Amino acid sequence: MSDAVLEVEHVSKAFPGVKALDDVSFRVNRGEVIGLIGENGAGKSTLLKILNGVYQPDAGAVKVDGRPVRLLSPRQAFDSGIAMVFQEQSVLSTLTVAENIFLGREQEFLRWGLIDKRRMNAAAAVELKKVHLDIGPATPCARLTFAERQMVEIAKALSLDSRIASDITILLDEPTSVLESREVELLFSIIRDLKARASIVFISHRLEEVLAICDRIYVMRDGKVVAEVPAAEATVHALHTHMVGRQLHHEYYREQRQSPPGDEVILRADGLGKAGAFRDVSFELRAGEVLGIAGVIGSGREELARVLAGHAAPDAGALTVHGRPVRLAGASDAVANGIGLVPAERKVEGLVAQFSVAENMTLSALGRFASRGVIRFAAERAEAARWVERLHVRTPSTAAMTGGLSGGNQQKVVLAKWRIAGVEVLILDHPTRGIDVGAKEDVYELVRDITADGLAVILLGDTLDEVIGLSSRILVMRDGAVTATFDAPAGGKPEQVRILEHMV
Amino acid sequence: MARIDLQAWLPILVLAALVAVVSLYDPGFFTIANLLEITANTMTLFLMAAGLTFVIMIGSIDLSVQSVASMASCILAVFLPTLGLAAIPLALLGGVVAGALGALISTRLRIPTFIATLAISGVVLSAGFWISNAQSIAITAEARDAWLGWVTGAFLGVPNEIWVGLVALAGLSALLQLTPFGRLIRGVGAQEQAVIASGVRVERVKLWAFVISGFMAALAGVTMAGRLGSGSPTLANEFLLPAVAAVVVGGTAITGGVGSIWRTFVGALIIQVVRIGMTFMGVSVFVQQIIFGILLIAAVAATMDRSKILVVK
Amino acid sequence: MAAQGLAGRAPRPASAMAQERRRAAAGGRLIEQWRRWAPVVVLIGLCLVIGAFNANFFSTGNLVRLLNSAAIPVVLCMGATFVILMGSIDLSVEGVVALAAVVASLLVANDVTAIAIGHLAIVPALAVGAALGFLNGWLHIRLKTPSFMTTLGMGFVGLGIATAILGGVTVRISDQSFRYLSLGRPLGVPMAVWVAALCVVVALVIQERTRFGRWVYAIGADEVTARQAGVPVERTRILAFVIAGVFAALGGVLAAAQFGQGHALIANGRLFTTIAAVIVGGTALSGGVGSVLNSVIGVFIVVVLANGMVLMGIPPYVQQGAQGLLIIAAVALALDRSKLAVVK
Amino acid sequence: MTITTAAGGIARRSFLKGAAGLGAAGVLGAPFIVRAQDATWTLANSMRSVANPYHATFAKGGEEFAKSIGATYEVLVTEGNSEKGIADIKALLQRTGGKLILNVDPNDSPDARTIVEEVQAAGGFVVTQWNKPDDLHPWDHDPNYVAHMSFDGVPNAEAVANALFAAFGGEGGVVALGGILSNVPAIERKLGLDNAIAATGGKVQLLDFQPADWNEQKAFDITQAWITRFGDEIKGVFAANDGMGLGALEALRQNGLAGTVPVVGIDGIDAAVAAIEAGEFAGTVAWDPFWTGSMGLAIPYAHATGKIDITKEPHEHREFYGTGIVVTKDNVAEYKANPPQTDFNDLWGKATGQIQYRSA
Repeated sequence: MSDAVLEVEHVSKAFPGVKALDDVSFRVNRGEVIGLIGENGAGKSTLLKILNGVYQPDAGAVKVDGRPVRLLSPRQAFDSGIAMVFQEQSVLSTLTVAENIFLGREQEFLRWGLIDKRRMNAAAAVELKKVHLDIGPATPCARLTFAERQMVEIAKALSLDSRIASDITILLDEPTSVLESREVELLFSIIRDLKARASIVFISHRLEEVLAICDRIYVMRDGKVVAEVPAAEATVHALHTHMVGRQLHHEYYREQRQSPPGDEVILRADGLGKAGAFRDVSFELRAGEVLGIAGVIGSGREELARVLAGHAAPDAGALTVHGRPVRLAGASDAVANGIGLVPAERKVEGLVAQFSVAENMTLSALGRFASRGVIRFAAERAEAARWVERLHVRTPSTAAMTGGLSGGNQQKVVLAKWRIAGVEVLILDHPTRGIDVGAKEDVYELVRDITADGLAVILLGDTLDEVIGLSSRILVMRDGAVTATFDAPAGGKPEQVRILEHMV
Repeated sequence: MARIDLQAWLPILVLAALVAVVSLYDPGFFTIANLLEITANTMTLFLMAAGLTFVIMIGSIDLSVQSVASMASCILAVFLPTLGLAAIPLALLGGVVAGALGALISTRLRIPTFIATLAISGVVLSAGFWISNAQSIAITAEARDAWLGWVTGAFLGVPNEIWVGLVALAGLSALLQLTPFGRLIRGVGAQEQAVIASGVRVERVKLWAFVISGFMAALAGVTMAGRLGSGSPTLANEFLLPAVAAVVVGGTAITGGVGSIWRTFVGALIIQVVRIGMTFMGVSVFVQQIIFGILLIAAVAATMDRSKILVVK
Repeated sequence: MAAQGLAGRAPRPASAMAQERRRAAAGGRLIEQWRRWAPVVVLIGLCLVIGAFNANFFSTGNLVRLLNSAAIPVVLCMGATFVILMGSIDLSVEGVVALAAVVASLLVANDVTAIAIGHLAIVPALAVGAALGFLNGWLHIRLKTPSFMTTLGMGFVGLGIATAILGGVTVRISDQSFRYLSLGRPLGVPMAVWVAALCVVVALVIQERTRFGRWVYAIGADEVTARQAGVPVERTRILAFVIAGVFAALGGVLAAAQFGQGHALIANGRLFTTIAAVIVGGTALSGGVGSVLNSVIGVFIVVVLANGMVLMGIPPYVQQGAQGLLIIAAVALALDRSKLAVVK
Repeated sequence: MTITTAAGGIARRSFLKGAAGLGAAGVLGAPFIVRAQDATWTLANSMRSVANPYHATFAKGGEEFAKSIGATYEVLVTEGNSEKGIADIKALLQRTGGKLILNVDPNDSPDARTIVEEVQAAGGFVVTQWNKPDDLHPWDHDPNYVAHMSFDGVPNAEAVANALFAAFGGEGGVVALGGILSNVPAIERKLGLDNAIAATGGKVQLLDFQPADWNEQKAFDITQAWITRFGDEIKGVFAANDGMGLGALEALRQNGLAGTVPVVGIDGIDAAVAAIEAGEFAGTVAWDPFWTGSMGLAIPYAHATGKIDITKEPHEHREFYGTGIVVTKDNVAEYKANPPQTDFNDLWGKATGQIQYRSA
């Protein structure tokens, strides 16, 4: 009987307009540590969601110990031996370590309907020993550091060991992104001695760590598994080339329309810093320029974007707009100084789903569309119509509910909002996330239109390729520090590989 | 504009059904005189609920409206003899201050509005007792006719209270539908983070919502004092929960975002027709509260717009 | 352009970011620690102020009397806490207390009905509480109506049924053994206080030692994660309202025993004091944070204040305002505001 | 279940006819709907709520009188909300086309003016109880405003206060529980107590006065605090109504003082009378709500049917005090033996003098 613990066979999954997974197959044998790498948008997160029972595959099957299993919920996946350790923690801080480990599975410790805390803590202690976490099982998780919480989640996975028949596979999603090197060493030593108990799938951007810990590595790109490489023979460079595949042609990113930056500095940052997120970030942003920021989770670029948009306050450094120093106490200050944020979560911070297209577009400049206290609806409709036409927004009318539009069109409404508000600096936080491939090109076209109109753009690209393609200058960040700066003029774009070296 | 679906017309259908049921039982109910009478009696409840609509539409709640109305009636009764007409704006100012206090405590100290306004209602109640020296103060007939005619009189055969209610309905609806403030109220209720991220000073929107709620509660108090010819620190007792019910039964979601003033106007009439209807139909006094409770839950279930709410707490 | 091989590089130096994060977390824990004790500090502060004004505030007699006044509110708060911990709210407490008091007083020896089943009467009274509680939870889940409105409606229904059963008459209880529930003084402490203490213990066991108790915290913290871990969210929600109903009914029984009579207005004014006590005790209205012990502290803050204001001779109509200001102060101190992105 | 079916459900006659839809209520609750033989006049009593014993007996009195003459009788409740009280009365006037005889205990004194004006406009007849503005008089609204019945809170409170002082030997401190501060009866009864205390020439002092808003739970908590504050200085407890008195009594009982520290209340509800028999209450004032409930309808009915012409009656028949019977342990046995009888025809038998107005 093959000792494959977990198999994914010809799994495909499509969403409207995008094929997230295209005939993916891979195997995890007992006691093996498998690496799974790939750029953002390569399909890794969709695959994990299928293994975790959040999504169901359109085709193909998932097998545990050779038997096909139907995974309809995270709990079903867990009970079948597939344990997920999330990027953004699923440990509940209001409960203790032991309670988190056995959440939803407390029957085992019931005596006359009451939880026998002593037995549960003892059982939890057994699991904690396996991960060398010398923390009392009764400690409330609110007091644990990120790394300690991660260990609790791994312990939770290991608690399946003696409790279910099938073997256990633990999926670690970006486990080391916010760990100190000492904590990474600890995690690796634990993974090594877990081999006897469970097999591991290690998903990470940190290629040298993947090489250091994994037995075999699958590389994914554009929803397909493009390579399966034994770790012994692999090098970081080889992995990079697999990950990158052909460089998308210049036309895709409208490179020819990349205008040289103007000479007037709109926004300057000097030694910007925020405890626990990033420090000593400096740059100048000129009109018509696209400043790309490359970095993986934990690099601090998301927190930087929030500070620049006024959503969070920096601890150190200064920001100047047109030479005037500014302090952004809130989003309203940023907008007043001409800085707008196109957020990663459109539906939460981007727009109001119940508002019409016109109402969303004028939200940031409502004052201009009212005279003597009453909204000038005609003027508002006209302005909205102008931008719907200019940005090719596919909507039945400017009165249509924004919630009903596709992701791409909603993004265009957000962009129109800031253009109407007359901002000079636009911060694009993963602007093409959750947008189908066709609409992505529209967004790239818009970025070019924006810079052509003299605005400056700060881009947190979804993929490295996108950052390179769109940006005129690229800041590379890792662990909260700017590790390199590259010029990326049209026709002189830097190699992805050279940026990756400073990024991961 | 948004397509008119059953959801939007439901409150009016419910009201019509209730009026039909009561009229079937007693035709005397369905006369112009009586319908005017009932509408006039509903206006004080509507005025308070109309102000409350703004607060509920941003997903908050104002538990101080009852005490504010009573305090306003005391201010009116105490100062009418000396200040004359100026007593009315003074009473309304009292409501504005109470509303602003509730908003500031909630936004500055970041305390949920349920608790902030519960505390403010205690403070306002004390103020009412202090101003009225803990007793009800009569408003002389002359003072009533001189300055409160707009409440007690009639015009074109219609009691003035209805005109006051209609003016409030028109004014507040215009404020909600036509002004930037009204749009922001809907925005904050539907998706507050997006409105904040768009650069809007949301604290200011909330402050104005509570100021309007305080103002309207005080106006309700002044109208009540005009009708009853006196002010008292407990004049508006038992008004808070019916006012909240009127807003929600009208179809404004308790979780915010969806709603309008005319819905509250219909909601207030529904509450009144249910309560008065039961008297008309001779429903035993003992059963009225049971029916009122059941109808409240049924009306909320019927008028709720569930498409928006993922987790109902 | 040969890329230098990365494999050989030593793992990254200890990054400054992780250390800063660790320090920030430690600082956060200190504030978190202090916030948990804020209600106790407020209570002690209050006692000291009142004690300074009137020394016999600290007399054993007064402490027993405080316990006695706090007994019924504590029982009501035990139930209300579980509902608020889940982020919901129960406004039906006055209706349930009234109905349970009326049912209990009609079933013990009384001057209206011939029935007299003594202490057994407590069981049907609690059953009534459980039934109304179940309706609260079930309707809230099935109709997807907010708990605010569902329980508000159910409160009216409870009051209505209590009024209807009695038809306006007040039931006077003549069964002295039933009244022992309030009048008895084992070890010099009123029976109602022992019952309330038992309720606290039971609530604590439910909160700490039962699956339901832990699931309430899980749902209050993050309902989606709880559901994914296999927590039966709907069943837990309904059970929380049932438990709140039972505790409220027990409060009704104690009220009937205390006043030796049952009528529909017996719980008048208890709703907002119960919720204020739970919140002042430190349990967050948004759920996930707090415990039944916090609520006990909250009740004593409210009761001690009311008692103290009489002791200090504060003029009657200032008392309402003073209670309002204290609520604001206590909640402002206890509330953990860091994680509240949006305060509604 | 949408709202419309619920409303439709109500229309089913059977559900309405039964006074209370609930089986249990049918057994215990007196169905207050009496269908008419004499169809001309509808009789109605309006009061705060039917959940307290005083008002329940008031409603019962009205019902018995209506039965005696076979007229339709209904009960209206304000639930403490002035607006609702007035709106219900207007609705009933509308429904009966003005053919309404109303016996109303207004929620608050200002309500009386609006109610009288409405009844007069509709051509009905009204008798007000307890609360009315001082400048509102039946003879100014002849014949519709038939009479105002009240009980002089001041002398009755004074009398029962004296009964309290007598119970503890006339020397020492007393504490007093008041009704809702702004209610007229509350103000009158406080005045009565103050007069009684003044009359003792300093032998009796008022230790403290706190409002308990007619609520026995508040009375219980306040009394507990008093026991701490004054301890055995308290020689007696004065309560503005029996409900609060009973609350105070239970608080005393918790501290073993029931029976040693006398309590007095006002209203004369059964529980208070029983407490007097048990020696725990020193006294109460029985208003005989059955009498006010029935007489408030009998007098206007007599006028409406032409037996009397109210406009010719002297002022002390238009604004009069009923007889408050001060019940103490001496006369409690006799009071219980023959409870006050009500002769529907003896209209003013128990009237005791015209109402006097003092500057409040």
